[in-house]
Amino acid sequence: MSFPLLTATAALPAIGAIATAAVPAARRTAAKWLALLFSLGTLVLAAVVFLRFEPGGDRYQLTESRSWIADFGVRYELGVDGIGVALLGLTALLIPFVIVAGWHDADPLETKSSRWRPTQGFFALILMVEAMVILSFTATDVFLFYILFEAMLIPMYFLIGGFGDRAHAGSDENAATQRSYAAVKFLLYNLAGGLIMLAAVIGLYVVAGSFSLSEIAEARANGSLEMATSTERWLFLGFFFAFAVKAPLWPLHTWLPNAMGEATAPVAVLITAIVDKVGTFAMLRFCLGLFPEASKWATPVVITLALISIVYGALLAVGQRDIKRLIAYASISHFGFIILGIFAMTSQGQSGATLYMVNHGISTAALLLVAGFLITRRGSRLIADYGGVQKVAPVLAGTFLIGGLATLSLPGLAPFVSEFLVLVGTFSAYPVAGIIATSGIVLAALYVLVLYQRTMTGPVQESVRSMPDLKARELAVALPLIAVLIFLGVFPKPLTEVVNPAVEHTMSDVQKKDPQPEVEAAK
Amino acid sequence: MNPVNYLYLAALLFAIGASGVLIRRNAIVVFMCVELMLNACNLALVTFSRMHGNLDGQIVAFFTMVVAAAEVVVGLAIIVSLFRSRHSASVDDASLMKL
Amino acid sequence: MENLIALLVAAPLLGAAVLLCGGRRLDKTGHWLGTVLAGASFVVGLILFTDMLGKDAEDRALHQHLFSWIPVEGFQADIAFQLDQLSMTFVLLITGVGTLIHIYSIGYMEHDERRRRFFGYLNLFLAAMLILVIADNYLLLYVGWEGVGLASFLLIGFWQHKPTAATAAKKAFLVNRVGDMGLSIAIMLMFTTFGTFAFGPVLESAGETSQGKLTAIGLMLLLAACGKSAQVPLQSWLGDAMEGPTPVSALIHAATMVTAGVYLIVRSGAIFNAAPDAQLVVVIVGAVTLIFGAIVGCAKDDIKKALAGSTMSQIGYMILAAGLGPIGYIFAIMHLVTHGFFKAGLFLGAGSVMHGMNDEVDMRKYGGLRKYMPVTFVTFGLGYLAIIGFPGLSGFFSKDKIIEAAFAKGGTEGWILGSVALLGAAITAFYMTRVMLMTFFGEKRWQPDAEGHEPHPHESPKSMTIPMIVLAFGSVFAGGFFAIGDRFINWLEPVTGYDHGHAPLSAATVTGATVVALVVGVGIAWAMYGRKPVPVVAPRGSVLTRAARRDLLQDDFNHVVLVRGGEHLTRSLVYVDHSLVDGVVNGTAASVGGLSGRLRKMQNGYARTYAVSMFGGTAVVIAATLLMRAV
Amino acid sequence: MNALAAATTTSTGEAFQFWILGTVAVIGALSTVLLKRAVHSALSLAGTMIVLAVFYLANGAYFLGIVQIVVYTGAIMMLFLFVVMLVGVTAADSLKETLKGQRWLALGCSLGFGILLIAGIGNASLSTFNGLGAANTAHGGNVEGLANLIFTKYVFAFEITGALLITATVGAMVLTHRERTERAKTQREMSEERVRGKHLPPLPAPGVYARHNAVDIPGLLPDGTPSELTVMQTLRQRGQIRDVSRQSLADLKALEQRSGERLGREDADAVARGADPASPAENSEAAK
Repeated sequence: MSFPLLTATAALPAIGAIATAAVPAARRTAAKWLALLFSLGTLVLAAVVFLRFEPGGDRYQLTESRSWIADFGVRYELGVDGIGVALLGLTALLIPFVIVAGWHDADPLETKSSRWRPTQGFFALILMVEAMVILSFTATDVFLFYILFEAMLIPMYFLIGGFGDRAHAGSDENAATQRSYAAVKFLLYNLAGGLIMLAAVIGLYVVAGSFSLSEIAEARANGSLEMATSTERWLFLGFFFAFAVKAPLWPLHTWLPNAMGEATAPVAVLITAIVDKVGTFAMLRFCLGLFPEASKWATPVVITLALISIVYGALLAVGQRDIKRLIAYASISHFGFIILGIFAMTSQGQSGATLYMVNHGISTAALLLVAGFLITRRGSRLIADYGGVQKVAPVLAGTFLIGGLATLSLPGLAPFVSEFLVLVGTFSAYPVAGIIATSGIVLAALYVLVLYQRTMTGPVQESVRSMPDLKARELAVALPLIAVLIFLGVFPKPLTEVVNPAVEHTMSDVQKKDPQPEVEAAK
Repeated sequence: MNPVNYLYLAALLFAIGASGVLIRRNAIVVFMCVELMLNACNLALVTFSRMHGNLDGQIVAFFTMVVAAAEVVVGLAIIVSLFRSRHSASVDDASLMKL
Repeated sequence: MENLIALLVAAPLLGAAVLLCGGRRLDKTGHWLGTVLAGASFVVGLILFTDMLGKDAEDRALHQHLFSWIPVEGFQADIAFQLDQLSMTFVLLITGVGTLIHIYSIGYMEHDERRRRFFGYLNLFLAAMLILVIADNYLLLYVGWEGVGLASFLLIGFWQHKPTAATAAKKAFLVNRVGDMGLSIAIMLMFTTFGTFAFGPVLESAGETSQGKLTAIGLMLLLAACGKSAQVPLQSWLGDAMEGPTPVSALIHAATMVTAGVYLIVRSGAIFNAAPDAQLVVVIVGAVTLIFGAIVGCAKDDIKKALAGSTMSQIGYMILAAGLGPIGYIFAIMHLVTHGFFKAGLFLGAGSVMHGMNDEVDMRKYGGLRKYMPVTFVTFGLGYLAIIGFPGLSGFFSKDKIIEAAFAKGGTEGWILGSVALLGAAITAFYMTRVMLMTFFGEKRWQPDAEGHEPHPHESPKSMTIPMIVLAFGSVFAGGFFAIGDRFINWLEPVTGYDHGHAPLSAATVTGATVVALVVGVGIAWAMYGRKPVPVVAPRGSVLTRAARRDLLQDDFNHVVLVRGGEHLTRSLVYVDHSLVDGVVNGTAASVGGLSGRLRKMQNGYARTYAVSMFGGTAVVIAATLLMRAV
Repeated sequence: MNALAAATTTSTGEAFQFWILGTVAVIGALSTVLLKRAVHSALSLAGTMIVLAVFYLANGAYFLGIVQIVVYTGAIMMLFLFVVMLVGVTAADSLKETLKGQRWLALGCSLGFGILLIAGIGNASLSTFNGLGAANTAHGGNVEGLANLIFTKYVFAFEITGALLITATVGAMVLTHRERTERAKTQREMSEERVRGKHLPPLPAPGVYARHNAVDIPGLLPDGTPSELTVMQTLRQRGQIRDVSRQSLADLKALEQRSGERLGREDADAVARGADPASPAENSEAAK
């Protein structure tokens, strides 16, 4: 067996988490650098995975397989397809930025308390989440995936509940109450989803006698496994529910604004840009891969819900008074697009949805992290507390604007490519849905520009008059993200190359073909 | 006589030990009952070993003994320190599990 | 030669990148860099143009394929350029007028501390606009389309500390987005119909699909054009856009960007030709906007807003012409080019006036400026004569052709359209004369500004006057140059096609009617504003005037229906989200909490109780196992 | 004996031994659970364990049988006894149940569990057995056979057991170790403290003013209440103070009752019930 590259990629941040947690209390800075180092190491390994992955090769590559719980046929099976590679890369790319952006978020409030340990914990938890997310993107065993899907909640719970946003309108006590409310809500929602999924996982084992994706696919292909229609539908619903909570899809979305509002900006990025992607990723891999017939059966409902998410999320974003909650609702709208693309079941839709996951991760990270810098400066999350920042901190305003423009899918920036693909893919299969979803681009412009106008332009407010511009550390977060956004917007080929074959596999899973154009135009 | 009778005896002893754990309040006696349960298991293991005709059962019984020994050491230490601080060896006194 | 095409875009793009990322170091030299790069792009355009002239009319089009942009199964989008005569016309207009306005801005923005950024934005605009016109497929065109929208957003809101400017910028972007939605739906329709959205295949096979599809595509393209070109019903942003610096209004909101809609319709001619219903809607929109803009232009006292109304109206002419099909395409473009010259010149003149009058925009506070700003007066005057269609000047040739073409449409339609166009010409003459009279003639009505400074009107510096002079030359001679010997028709015909139509009236009759309309318009204006003094405070005016001052109440309608309605909708949705969607969840949580409060009493804290339950549980599990075995 | 009999039954001697010793084991187990005093429980348990050791031997597990006696009965049970002494030999449980329904639940569960186990064993087809003769002789004896397994197949587990034992030892030390938080007092300081303290004369001896003179019976103060000072610290900590004040009260009650009976009073019974002499167990609990 060759070198277990995927295990190594996941193990490195896990080791990093332990190492960071073990740093003595007083040496906080060392812990931060250590965490950053490990996350960069993971990025290098992820890059190796990306380079070793051959787009034209097998469906799952770099596979590893070991027996784990032999009695139930549970195996430690890893492998990546193009979709997994793309998301693995996204995760590894974003974590260093999350760490650098959160550099001071877990510092002790009094400068001299030497027994303060949460700093170490904060970074260790982030690395822990990274390890679990990477494993869940690479797991090809349903049970292994389930374990990770659930285990991820634990570090996330502590990150949300333990390290709240210090810029809070109310008193400290009030903040703590809201924070723990948000954390508990996050946990309960996701646990409820997970429980239902567990039932479906067990059901799947009873029906299929295996947890391995490849074995089940093989059994389906050679006809030795035949699921009754109703069984397949029930199992599909069990899986889909969990992923829809995670994704989040309307009406299971209400945990996200709370969690993102109360968490620090880097943790909010972790939630929406990385962890939530596991939900959409799993829809593509497990819902469509394991239950193609049921997926087709559920398509009308799912598409309706996705459309509601798109419009509803955008409208609510317009109505928010809190910067981070606004971005949270915008994300709900974007997740609607992703799910729409997945369930449109066209090549363009699914490629677009995969790219959307990556691009949304990067663009939201850029916007949210810069918003976090802004919030830290002023100490308030309310839009009304800002005004005229552009005048005093032009670079901050500029990066914020670019993040916002990426969020509204301006051509030339990465999200445009994916959003357009999703729209085209949807339109070619379901024209009406495509048109409704297109209205999302107008609403996106509305909430982004209203946010920008109210915070950045107009007369300079007294409270922001002495606001400093971005510092070197913050620029080191914002600029590379923007560079990636522009690069992927102009030249997304490296990603599409990897994703396309995987999408073809998924399309053959669900046995769907793209609708043919009416006129075969001369090429 | 069939050696299976040893198993019946082991089951009986186990049940008696279990009821002792549940009924008695003195921590030391509770501990003794736990030992009784472990010994019942050991008897079953030894009997299995004989029935199967290999020594694996005895090995497991041996390990059980070692673990039991370790458990007793730690357990008794806990009882002693508990007694020191609370002046009681009753398991009911440590009802802190309630919120 | 093909390889030069990318250079057209690259030069201003590089300028934008350097200027926007360069930081304070470039404050001193940045504007020169921006201007030189814009000029470089113009030079490249000229080289390509001379090369093109040297070839046969049929194979003048150049293609450059840079790289595959979004390669996805069954979907191919490339970064590829196509430079044919139509694109070439635009390239020269954009880079030429763009360079002039860069030069003008050096003087105009001299005292602005963020001048470097301004030039960065201008260069960004040039790059985006060039992508728009030389793209070889609709998706890349869409990139430029939104790119110019972004540049326009940034430039309108350039003085961001003014809340009005920021609001206007946002409004422009939003309204444009509605149009963009149309464009993206059109592209999606093309994709599902033709399987591609490159110009070549789509336009070649346009006739092979159903009329309904084509009409849908055409209407969606028209929606896009309405947004970008400020046509009814998406015209409301253009007036507000005048909050931007004047060079921006000249370049973006008069000469180039707002004409992108015309380009789109002419470019998609093959689709519209096959969809007469869509064409009919296009001419209706054009005609309505033509009158709408003209009426608004009559009522505005703000010089820039009056000119904005005029722009709207003139683009209405172009859209009208474009909607006429092959009869009008070429004249639409011709009017576009001449309009680019004279309207840019007029705006620059207006900027020059404001520059001398402490940034005062109210024409009622001007008056008698001809003596103080002779160069501005002359260039503005020439632009004025051109736009009203004074015989011999640019506007005369292009507008006259459009009116002719409108009549040539034939039937009742032709008569109605022709009459509307004639009426428009009369109103144009009226409101432009009004602007001219109020600004340069009559007695001084100057007022001190808010800080109490008396205005001291003076001629602007050379960097500003030279571009105005160049544009004035264009306003005077371009039309004649194009029209004489059908030069322009021969130039564009290979791309757009040309059709004479069946004119019910002779060309001379139409020309005569146009001149009469012109004289009537000028005469009325003279009677109202030339013979008697202009009041400093605007009179209340008729209902129509008051409505026109408020953009014919379109903004009020938007406010009441869209803004208010939207606010109510979002507010109620926020409430629903909080109390209904979240309420269900919280309610469940509360009932579970209540239940567990009861169950909690079972947890008495005694280890032995827990042990019993554990033991009982074990027993149950074993029982279950045994039972399963037994069964 | 034919082959089938060899595979299904054992020798009569073993059967005899089983029935006799089995009974003893069950009785020992029951008395472990049922006897009040921990010491008695411990001793009954030791008995049961010895019986089990014999059973091990009978089952061919010679090594384990010996280990059972040496380690369990010898070491572990001694440890138990030691702790019992530390905690208090006389500390006896009251068998009165305080948790509602606990006893019935516990008995029900145990019975059910036992029945289930026995039913399970009875259901399993365990009628034949192989015997250990071959296994024990394969490596030259039971001990050698075990050693062979422990150091090959189970060597990992064995190593980990070692780690476990060490951890347990350290754990026990940590748990019982008491940190001395202040400097030990010198003899001089103690004497000074003594002189300056409240009790200049020696502490009163227990039982002096009481009706008993046992060490665990506190002296009574003039008002009849017991003085804990008179009992040594160790006993106080264990809570093994016998409160004679109540006993004397009880005696008084008894006296009254007797005189009441003699005088033929009506409420004599009620008085007698209320003044039931408290059991020693309750005494100790009350003292805590």
